[in-house]
Amino acid sequence: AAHAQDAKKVFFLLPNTTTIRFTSRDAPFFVAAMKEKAPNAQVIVQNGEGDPARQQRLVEDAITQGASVIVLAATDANLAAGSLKAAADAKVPVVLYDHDAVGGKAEAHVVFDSLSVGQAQGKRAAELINAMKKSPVKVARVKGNEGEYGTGQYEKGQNEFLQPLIDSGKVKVVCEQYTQNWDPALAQSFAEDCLTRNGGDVDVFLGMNDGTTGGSVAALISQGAKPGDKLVTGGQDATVEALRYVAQGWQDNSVLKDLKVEATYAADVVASILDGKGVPKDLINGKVNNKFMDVPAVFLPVKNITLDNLSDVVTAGVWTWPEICKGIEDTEVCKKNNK
Amino acid sequence: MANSAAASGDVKRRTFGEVLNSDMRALPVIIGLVALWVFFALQSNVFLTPQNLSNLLVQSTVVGIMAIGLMFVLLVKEIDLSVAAINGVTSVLMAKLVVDYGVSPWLAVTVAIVTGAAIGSFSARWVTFVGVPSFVVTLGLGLALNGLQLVLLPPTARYGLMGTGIDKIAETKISGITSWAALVIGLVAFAALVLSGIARRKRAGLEASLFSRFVLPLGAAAIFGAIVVTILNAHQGIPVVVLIFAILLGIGGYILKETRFGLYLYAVGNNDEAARRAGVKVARIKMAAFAIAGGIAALAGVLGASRALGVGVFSGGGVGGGTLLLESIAATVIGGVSLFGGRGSIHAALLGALVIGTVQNGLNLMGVENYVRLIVTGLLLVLAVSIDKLIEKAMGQQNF
Amino acid sequence: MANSAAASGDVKRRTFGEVLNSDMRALPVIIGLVALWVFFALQSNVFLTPQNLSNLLVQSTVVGIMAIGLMFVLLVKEIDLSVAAINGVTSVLMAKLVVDYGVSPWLAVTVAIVTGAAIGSFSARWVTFVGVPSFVVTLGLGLALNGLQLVLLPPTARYGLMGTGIDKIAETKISGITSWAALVIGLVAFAALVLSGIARRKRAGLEASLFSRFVLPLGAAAIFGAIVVTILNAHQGIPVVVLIFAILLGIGGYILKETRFGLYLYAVGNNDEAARRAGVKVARIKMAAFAIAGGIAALAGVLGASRALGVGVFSGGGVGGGTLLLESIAATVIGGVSLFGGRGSIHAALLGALVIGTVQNGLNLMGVENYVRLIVTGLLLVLAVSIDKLIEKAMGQQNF
Amino acid sequence: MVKAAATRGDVHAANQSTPLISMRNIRKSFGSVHALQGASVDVHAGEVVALVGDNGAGKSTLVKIMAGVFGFDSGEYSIEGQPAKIASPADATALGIQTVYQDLALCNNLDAVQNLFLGRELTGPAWFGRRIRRAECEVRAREVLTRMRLGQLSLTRPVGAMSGGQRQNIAIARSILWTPKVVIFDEPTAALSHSASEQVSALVRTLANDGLGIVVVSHDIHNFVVNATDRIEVMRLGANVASFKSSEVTGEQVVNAMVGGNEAVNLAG
Amino acid sequence: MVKAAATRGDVHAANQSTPLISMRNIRKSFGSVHALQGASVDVHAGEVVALVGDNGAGKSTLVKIMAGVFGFDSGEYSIEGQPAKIASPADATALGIQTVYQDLALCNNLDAVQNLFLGRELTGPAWFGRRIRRAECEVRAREVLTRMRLGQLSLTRPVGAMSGGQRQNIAIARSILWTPKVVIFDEPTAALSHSASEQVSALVRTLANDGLGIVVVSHDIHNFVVNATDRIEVMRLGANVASFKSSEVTGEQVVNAMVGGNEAVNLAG
Ligand SMILES: Nc1ncnc2c1ncn2[C@@H]1O[C@H](COP(=O)(O)OP(=O)(O)OP(=O)(O)O)[C@@H](O)[C@H]1O
Ligand SMILES: Nc1ncnc2c1ncn2[C@@H]1O[C@H](COP(=O)(O)OP(=O)(O)OP(=O)(O)O)[C@@H](O)[C@H]1O
Ligand SMILES: [Mg+2]
Ligand SMILES: [Mg+2]
Repeated sequence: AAHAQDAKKVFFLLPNTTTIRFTSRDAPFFVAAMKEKAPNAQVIVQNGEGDPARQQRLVEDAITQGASVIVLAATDANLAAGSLKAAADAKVPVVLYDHDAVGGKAEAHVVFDSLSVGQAQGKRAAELINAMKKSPVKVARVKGNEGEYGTGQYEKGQNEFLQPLIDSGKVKVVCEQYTQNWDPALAQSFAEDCLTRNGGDVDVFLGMNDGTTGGSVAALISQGAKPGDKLVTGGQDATVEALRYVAQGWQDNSVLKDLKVEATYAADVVASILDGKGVPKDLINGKVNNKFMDVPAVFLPVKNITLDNLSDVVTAGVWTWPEICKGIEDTEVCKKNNK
Repeated sequence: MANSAAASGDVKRRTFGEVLNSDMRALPVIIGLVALWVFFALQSNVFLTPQNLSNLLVQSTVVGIMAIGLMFVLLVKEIDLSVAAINGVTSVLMAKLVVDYGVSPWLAVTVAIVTGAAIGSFSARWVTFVGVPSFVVTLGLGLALNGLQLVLLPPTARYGLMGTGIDKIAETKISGITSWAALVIGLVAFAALVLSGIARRKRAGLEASLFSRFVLPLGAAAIFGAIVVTILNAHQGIPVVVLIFAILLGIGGYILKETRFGLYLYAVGNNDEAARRAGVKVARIKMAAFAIAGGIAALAGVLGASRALGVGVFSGGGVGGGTLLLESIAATVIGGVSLFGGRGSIHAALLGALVIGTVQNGLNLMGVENYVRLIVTGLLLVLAVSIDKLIEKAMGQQNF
Repeated sequence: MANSAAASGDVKRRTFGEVLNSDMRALPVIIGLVALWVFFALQSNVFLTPQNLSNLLVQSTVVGIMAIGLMFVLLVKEIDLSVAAINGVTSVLMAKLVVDYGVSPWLAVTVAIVTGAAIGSFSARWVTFVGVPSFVVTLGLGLALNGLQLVLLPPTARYGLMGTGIDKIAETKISGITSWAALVIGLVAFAALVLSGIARRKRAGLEASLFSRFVLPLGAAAIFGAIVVTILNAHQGIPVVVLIFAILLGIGGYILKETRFGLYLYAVGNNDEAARRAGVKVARIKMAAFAIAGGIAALAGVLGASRALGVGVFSGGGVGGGTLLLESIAATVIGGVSLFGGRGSIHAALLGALVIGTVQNGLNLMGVENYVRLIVTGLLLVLAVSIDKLIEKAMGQQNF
Repeated sequence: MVKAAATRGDVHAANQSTPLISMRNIRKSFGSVHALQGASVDVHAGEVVALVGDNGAGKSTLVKIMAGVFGFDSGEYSIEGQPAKIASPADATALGIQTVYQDLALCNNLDAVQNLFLGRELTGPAWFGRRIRRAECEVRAREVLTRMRLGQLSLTRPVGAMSGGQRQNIAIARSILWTPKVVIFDEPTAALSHSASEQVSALVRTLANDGLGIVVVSHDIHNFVVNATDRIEVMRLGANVASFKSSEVTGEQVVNAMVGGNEAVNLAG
Repeated sequence: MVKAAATRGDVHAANQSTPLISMRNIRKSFGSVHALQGASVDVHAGEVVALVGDNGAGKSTLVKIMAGVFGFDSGEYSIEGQPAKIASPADATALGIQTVYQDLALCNNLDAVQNLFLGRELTGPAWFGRRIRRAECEVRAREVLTRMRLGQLSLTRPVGAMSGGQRQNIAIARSILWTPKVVIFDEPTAALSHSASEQVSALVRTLANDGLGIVVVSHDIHNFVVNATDRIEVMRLGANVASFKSSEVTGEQVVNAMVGGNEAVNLAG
């Protein structure tokens, strides 16, 4: 279709549809922020659907269409170098969004530090475990998709807190498994089988995102457990479902990454590049080595949401109380807040 | 007519191979399955616990139920790559009706199943009228349905089903006297069917050995059923999803073995031109097969949603059908259904799903590394089926 | 012998339908493809730019090349679900050799291709000796290879290929006089083949119309080739990967249409018992078909790795084969290869891959929402093939 | 071959009644192959019509059009004087036309009983899923097979595992299982043993005497065609070239007409 | 049927030489079906042996064992006095045994030329991928077909689109394309027109006169078997029940032996 010839095109390339936050939240936030910061730019959102080869085609097609900036949330950090090279060859600046992209040139990286997400998960888990009288505490680790950059960083962050406990004998990891494609159904089967394997003697399910923790919760329910019987921790993304579990006591926490903040910062960077001013120096607070260069990074803070600070989610405008409390109106926290 | 020796010897002098070929066609796959069980029992001492066997059964149901439906399509020499997408989109539709519109769970589930069947019959019409291979039609339709699924989902991308009533399906287990009553009802229905057939044969003056036709199969069913019920009761009872699976297997078996429609499926799959010349409405049979696959996929979607306590982008295996699609097809093929039509019986769905479920469950219990899990899964799948084939070969069976 | 009118009228009085049936069997799919192009050209003004058409071609090559290999397997009525896994594991192997062991790219690529072929022939042996359906063997083997791929990868889960020489494959484009020389060489080879055939016919005293057998096809090839080269030169030249694709198409076409092995593929696919009775070594033919599919999958893996400048867990589509597997099979089927063996020609790989590539590229250019994209992709795939079938039907063709 | 004992139907009388089947000037092409270029045939009740011709003359094609397997390009096809409304083999069966196809058209994975009853199973009520009344089917099948002296044939083995003749016998048995008006046999005795062939020719005569119209395609001119049929239609190149009363013709004359001897005048284009 | 003009080979003389093919006491079961229960047959050079029997007697099974399609359970199979090493049809072909199968065994998607040469194509050099010399094949095919008076048969249409007789003709042509030692015909004329059958019986005699050994399975006892063969082996229930010299027997006697008349004594269990 013939759009205004002079409108600069910004392509926001999402990694997949399975991590739903990208389509349902990041994209609208980014579009809205761009409308404000660079009203003349045209934002086109596309999705790699979990296929790195497909995302590379998207990058190439974006270049063909005369992209001014590409905002890339790589489908697979390890297979993004070809995309980065195509953009570099065509002199189209790339801003990395959230996901890493290894092996090529990028202008900036706007990211919730995956490592700090893992650290937040690990720290919370360690606190809870230390509070338990039992020793050793039996932990099942339901990890993310093997080989993904994020999975590696979350694990590293978690281990910073977990490893000492393991070494001291306070924690015994009884099951450990990657979850193909983060598929909650697989996480559920795995959690069920872990319970079986240990005769029900599992104290903690440590996930990596709300899909894997949700799978663990469903497993507990299917095995007839009650809220609070077992500790489910290590959520991430603060999905509404996970928050409901938190409210009900099935799950302890979920790391909130305020996507609006991330999208807004990304829009700032992009707008500045579009204006020909390059990456705004004041936003840069670190760097990420992607094996090609040190990419200037905009690291964003993360916050762990538990029952105690559930309202932070509402304050940040991520969800409203009615959204969270739908179907669980009779929980304490909802009775208190959802009027 | 020559070779009367052979012809009249049909009942009395059946070799082991012959027996295998007909009634007990399932035996080799069962041996493969038992081999897997022995392997995992040696590897993990919880494998044979009632709790685990109960889990294993439940974990195999969604794929098993999908496989029942797919069988109908494979029997007529077609394929349906959209079953996983149907599973996903109808479960989301069901959840939407329940959550957003407050429709009663019963009605919502019915709507989902009818929608699934309608989608299936739509693919069939395209296949039979336009002549596009079903592989292409259902591949395309599946993608379109994946898209539709995204449209149906709310901005939160998920409908939670806890407390909606749908969650009760996966939660409920029947135990104690009720569970035994269920078994008895099943056995009585089976016995009544078999006996009515035998009575008819007797009345018609045909041979009808009460032992081989009635006592043996009923006894086997009773013993097998009793074992399963005992094991399940030792955990928490018969999960409703397992009961549904069992009922579907029963109905499916009846349709395939006893009814005219079942016969037509085999006829069309073997030689659709011959079936057409004999007056079988081939297009209609295919349409029914696809509709059944679609409706059953929708039901499996409901059960899956109930188990996962919600629906989302992942329901139905995600874009392209993912593992769910592949496992459903694999289950039927492992169970002995031919991709080239006209061959396979209902136990394929059960056995195939159990083989897949066993390998996954067993490896989870062993707690092996991810790469080991992949390698072993692959090899065990092939080996389980190879045992089947090697036994068949040793028995010198001929297939048509 | 009766019906001489029909028999001797074979050459002179061919109806349009007949022509379609043989030499120009590709025409309906091409019409479907052109319809897609017109649609997208109307939707996006960059669709027909040389840059985009060049992209489209390159984007279609990996799937197209995989499809060439798969065709061989589908022709003999088997299926290979492990091609994507072979693609992945061999590309990782290749990268490991280059990066970790400093092996020369040429050698590493050769090793990858040979490994791919070896894996393929291993599946074939299992299929033909044990009698396990290829669906199961290759499904299991594919998973095992996915596991192996994880083992081969370093802890970082990635091998970067920039600066290793492998990256040159995807980077290099030949333009100007060289590109035209390539076209001329191709045309000369084609002409030589056709002419030698005609000369033989003349010598044997058989009918051999120079016009319909030589001038027409060569002219068409020359015009088509010239257009493609012009377009590609208007961007940056002929990408080497496209050239490789073209060469493989040429060789594949030669094998299928002209050689004994090609003929055996069709014979085995249609009636393997008849082929066996005629003395064809069916097991060996199947083994060769799987080996070719495996080797070509490995080559496609190398090209994919070169394009992505690295390999990782997701090389080869990830666990289960993902989109790559499905698109490769879909391309062959869309191009007209039958899943039931014995039917299809080489252009299927090109046209099928182009249909899929076009739909994706076109929708990317339109920048539609994700769910719209899925829905439209699904529908366009079905429609493109439906056009094909409807034309066939209108022409009253008969297939065997 | 022993000539059928029963007297033949009166050919002339039959010809004056409305024919059960009447095909006029049927044309049919497969792509460039013009299989039928104006073929005609009438079948009256109580009459056995032989359809003869060289290989590829179009006999099977004509038979398949009669049976509703193929449509035709032009011409007229009427049944009992009415234009035939036959769009599928099922329609033909419903009108009482049964066919034994040259390629038999059996389902190899089904057994004899299932093949015999295919499309016309005896079944239970719809609410019970139309359960097949296997016992009744078996009894009935056994009756028909016994009538054809095939009492020993296995009813439970898949027909794909049977010999060529056994399969052909099953195809023949299928056509007479119900009481049709017209039975079309396309080379019914090709794979049959001598004694089985005699059974079949006796059967053909019995059926005709029962008032059925019979069409037989056969290459056995000297025995079967000349002796056991009433009328002979000779086809060449997709059209009729001659028509004889069987009683007034010798095998040689028929063969000459088939291959284009002198007495066959109206050769098709 | 016109009796073949050529003189018959001397049966006695032939019987004293080493037989080309000798099968003794062959047994073969398919599951519970005992298709062969001790069948024997000898074939000498220059001799035409007829194999007759009721439908399902085991003729085709015996033929398929000869041709290497099936293995056998017990018994002896020797070729020119040596134990036959035949594990596949390819081995039999290599030893000069050609077979026309009852089910023809053609590939429907290939054309006549491709079917005729299947497994034995004339090809170019290996380094060039064994390109098929289509022109030579076509010329050669045309020759053979002309010899069988089938000059008009389309060489480029898939055989799946051909009539039953045309297909059978192609299967026969295939068996004589090369110069074999033994040709086995399993009901070669079943689908053939009268004149085409006569061609085939002439062909059979010509081949025998050229010194080949011929086995013919046929149900055409009265014409073909009695008149055009040298020796007749009668099978029943998977075993030989009688053996005749064709010149010393009438059709009735053969038929009686087939169905178990009095003169057939050694009935198989
Ligand atoms: N593949 C098979 N599996 C099982 N049984 C078979 C198979 N092939 C043949 N039979 C059985 O073996 C017996 C002999 O069959 P065969 O085909 O040899 O008979 P035949 O003498 O050639 O008969 P016809 O004259 O009808 O061709 C028959 O009872 C037949 O049903
Ligand atoms: N499906 C088809 N497609 C194309 N051509 C066909 C088809 N069926 C038959 N033909 C051709 O039509 C002509 C007539 O075939 P038909 O089968 O009617 O002959 P026929 O008289 O029955 O011969 P036969 O005695 O050999 O059985 C033949 O030339 C045949 O090759
Ligand atoms: Mg015919
Ligand atoms: Mg036979």
